[in-house]
Amino acid sequence: MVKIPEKIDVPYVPGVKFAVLEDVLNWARKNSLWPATFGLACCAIEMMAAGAARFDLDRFGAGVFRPSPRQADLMIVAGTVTKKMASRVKTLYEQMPAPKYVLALGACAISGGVFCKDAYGVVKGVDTFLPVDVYVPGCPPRPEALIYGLLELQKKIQKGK
Amino acid sequence: MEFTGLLNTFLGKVILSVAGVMIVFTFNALIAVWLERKISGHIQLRLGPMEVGPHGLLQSAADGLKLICKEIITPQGVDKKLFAMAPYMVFFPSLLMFIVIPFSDKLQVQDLNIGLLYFFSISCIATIGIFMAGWASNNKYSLMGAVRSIAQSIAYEIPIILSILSIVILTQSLRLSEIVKAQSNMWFIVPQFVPFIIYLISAIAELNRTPFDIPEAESELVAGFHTEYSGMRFAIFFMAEYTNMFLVSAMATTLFLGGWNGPVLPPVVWFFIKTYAIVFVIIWVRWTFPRLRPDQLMNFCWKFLTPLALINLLVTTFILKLL
Amino acid sequence: MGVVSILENLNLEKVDKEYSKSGFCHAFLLKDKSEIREVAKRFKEDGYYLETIVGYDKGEGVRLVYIFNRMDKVHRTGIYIDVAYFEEVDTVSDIFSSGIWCESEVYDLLGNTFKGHPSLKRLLTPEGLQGYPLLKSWKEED
Amino acid sequence: MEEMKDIRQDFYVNMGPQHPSTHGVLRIVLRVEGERVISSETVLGYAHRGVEKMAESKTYVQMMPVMDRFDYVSSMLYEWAYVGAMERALGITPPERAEFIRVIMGELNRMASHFLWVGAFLLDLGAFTPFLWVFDARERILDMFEEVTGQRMTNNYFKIGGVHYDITPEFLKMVDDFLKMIYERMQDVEVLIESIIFLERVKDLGFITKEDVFNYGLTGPVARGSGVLVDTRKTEPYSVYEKINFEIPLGTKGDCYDRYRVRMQEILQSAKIVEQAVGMLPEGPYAEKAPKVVKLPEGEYYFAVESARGLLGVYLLSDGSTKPYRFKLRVPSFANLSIIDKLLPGNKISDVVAILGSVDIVVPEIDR
Repeated sequence: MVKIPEKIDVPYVPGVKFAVLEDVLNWARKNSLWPATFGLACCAIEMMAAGAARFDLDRFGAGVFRPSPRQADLMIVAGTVTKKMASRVKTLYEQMPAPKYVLALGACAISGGVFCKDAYGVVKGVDTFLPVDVYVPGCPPRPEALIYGLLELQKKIQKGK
Repeated sequence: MEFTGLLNTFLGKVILSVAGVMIVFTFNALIAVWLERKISGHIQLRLGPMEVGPHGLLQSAADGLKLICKEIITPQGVDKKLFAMAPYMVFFPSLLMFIVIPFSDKLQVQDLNIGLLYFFSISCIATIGIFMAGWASNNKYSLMGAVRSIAQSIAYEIPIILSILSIVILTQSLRLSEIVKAQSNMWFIVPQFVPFIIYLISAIAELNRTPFDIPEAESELVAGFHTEYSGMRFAIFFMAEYTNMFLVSAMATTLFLGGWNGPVLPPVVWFFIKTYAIVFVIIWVRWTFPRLRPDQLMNFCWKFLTPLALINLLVTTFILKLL
Repeated sequence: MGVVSILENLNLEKVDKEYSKSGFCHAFLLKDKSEIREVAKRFKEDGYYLETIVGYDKGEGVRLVYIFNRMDKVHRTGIYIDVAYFEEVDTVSDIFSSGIWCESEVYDLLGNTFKGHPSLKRLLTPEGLQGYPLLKSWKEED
Repeated sequence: MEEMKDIRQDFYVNMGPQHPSTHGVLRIVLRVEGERVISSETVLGYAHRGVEKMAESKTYVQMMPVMDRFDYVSSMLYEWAYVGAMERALGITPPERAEFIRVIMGELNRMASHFLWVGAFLLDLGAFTPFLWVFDARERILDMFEEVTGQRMTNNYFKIGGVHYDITPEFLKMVDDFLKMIYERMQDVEVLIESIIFLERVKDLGFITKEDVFNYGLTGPVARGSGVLVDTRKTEPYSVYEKINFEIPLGTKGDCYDRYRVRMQEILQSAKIVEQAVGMLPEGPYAEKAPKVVKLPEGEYYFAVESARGLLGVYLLSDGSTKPYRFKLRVPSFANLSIIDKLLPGNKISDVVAILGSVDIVVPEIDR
């Protein structure tokens, strides 16, 4: 019985990149993350600034802001998720086609932020009802922080989430 | 040698032309999408895709590959058969239109003697596909987008046909290669400048691109008729739009800019230079103008473009009679 | 000053307010609640606009502060009326349309209903929120 | 023959909480016949955080950073209103230099807010490029804020009795470069924006009469678009606005185009104000000694400021303790938006987007 080696060690040949199909698909998914325009509060303005001329998100292929969740594959939750809005956010997440990712932008999306202690209308963090891939802290985080979060997400996708 | 024999058998010609069309089609789909994102970037003081390949060249490949392996969602309350068929109804006409395009004097799939009429009749089928998409996806925004696209396409068929009619009067034939040959000494844009402008405007309207993109108006109807489409189905709509853009500018080159006539370079290169010049103009227009309101758009067509095209037709025939 | 002349022969008790200390030019406590519509009509004729309605829980009842102001020169006037909890108050929304949303907000956060209000509904709070948040007795339950 | 029942159903379209052109989470339910809107109903509350209840359990100083998070586009004007109310209660007057710094910062914030509005307004009408051109100018202002306050948007820069840090000479140089650049940049932007299509889409649309302004309590550029001169900097001069001369641009017809023109001229007016304020900037301390523990004497305090959207009032009721008994915000967008249900019926759906854009609202400010 031939014992199949645990890990196929691919000999390194410079110039020729052995790409298992999954790597190629992950490379494609990584480089064309289409975010859904989904601004709730202050972080939406910083997301717009990140998409604008100076910190251009389009350099990484993520500049195509699709209005309909059907064509988007990255949901950037930018701003305070209030109790009235939480069910809508969940429906929007469910409407997105698979390999979908969630980036929680800003302290309000991570843990309710400034309003976490006494504000009754705020859901304390979007990960209470959504699987979040990348957390970008800050109130509001700088556009560079959003781009750094995006690059982290791309690394995560490349490793195959 | 049997190789050249294969060439002039019927089967060989079919295989060669299908391969040629496929190459031009995929080449254009990749380049046009990349071109649009880079040109829109530079118009908007930013760089556009940079990281994916050298200067973002592989960006449209990445987009296409990602869209292929995305989940295709068929929403529950949707008319399944129509919903699945709509993207192909929009996409196939643009493939069929490649048959009559004269890339150069030798490179033409089939030189039909009614080439021009064939081209414009096939281009109307796409509108039915858009309406099927809008109606089938059981979504208020899509329905409104579909109804708007029907009104717009029907309205802008008239000026587009009238503007090319004056060309047919000049060349007395619908065969495209003859039209191109007739322009060897003077391009038709010189005597027929007004129809060229009318043709360009109504071509942009046929493509549903700003300032006439009311069927998929982002800021009003979420994403218009393709709101419910995801994954590969949306990619087919996306490719159909860019292929149509290439075809419409190819027809503009053939009719007005003297097809493959050009002094030094081989004819095919001339053809592509002129076509992509017009593609650049179409992209440029998209990123400078806001969107028209549906009723303004209709008034502009019926009350301004169509009469202007009729007057031009009158003037052309009158001058022809005089000469 | 114009305000005092407008509001004569209404039983109001003048509350002395000094602009540089409190931001209000005048303030009156309206003893008879049903006269609020009359006060609003007079302010409307004199070219005032309803800036906002502030409601707060005074411990044994709710105090509503109607703030009227002019657009050309500052004449900020506060009209106080004291009402019991969940008591019905006459609406001013047919006189000042800005009252429609201000009164809905007071109803939403404090519970006082308004008689004659075109569309009294909970404006801001999430669906299914029990009780009225701005009352001191209200505690966030979850 | 019994009378034919009207079987046409009403077609409700939901410009729902998530919509590309509602500037945040606002929902408008439109009853539509074909393209024409018959009636509309606005649903609020999707960004309601319940901050007025939260304020009652926080001290005055703890509430300072929250003030930037209401209208995050002109956040320093909100700080100004809150700090102004407390200074009025404690009887503290900031030194002359602090007042001029506040005027400079407030007017720069107003320009940044109008830049964002113009970009979003054109985005609603379908033109993408002006948004990025105008955002480029806004980025320069955000750099200036970052230079002095350390934060781009929610800067928490004002405090009771003055400002936290002094203006650096580097900031003044940036302001001069910006003021030199801004005038012809506005010409370029106007040439790019005012195409015939834009004028067709915006002229004679969404008329607001003078009577509506009083009836709905509209303030700010929305009211000035209809020709009513209402500007808190003139009617209720606070800080050092009497020393600075500037005019208030007024519209005539009160349609979307006039509101657009008023805001574009306000950008130039604010540039003029900043120029004069930088010229008159005196030396001296930039903050007054403020008490460590802030206890407002008992009573009601109200301070109104001209924010980018209209009259913004902070109402503080204190019972002598360190926490406010009642904290209320008179928000300009709340009043300005209440006229939408009167403006929309009779227009087409693409006009709904244009009218809503011209009223310039920020949703978390409305829902508090």
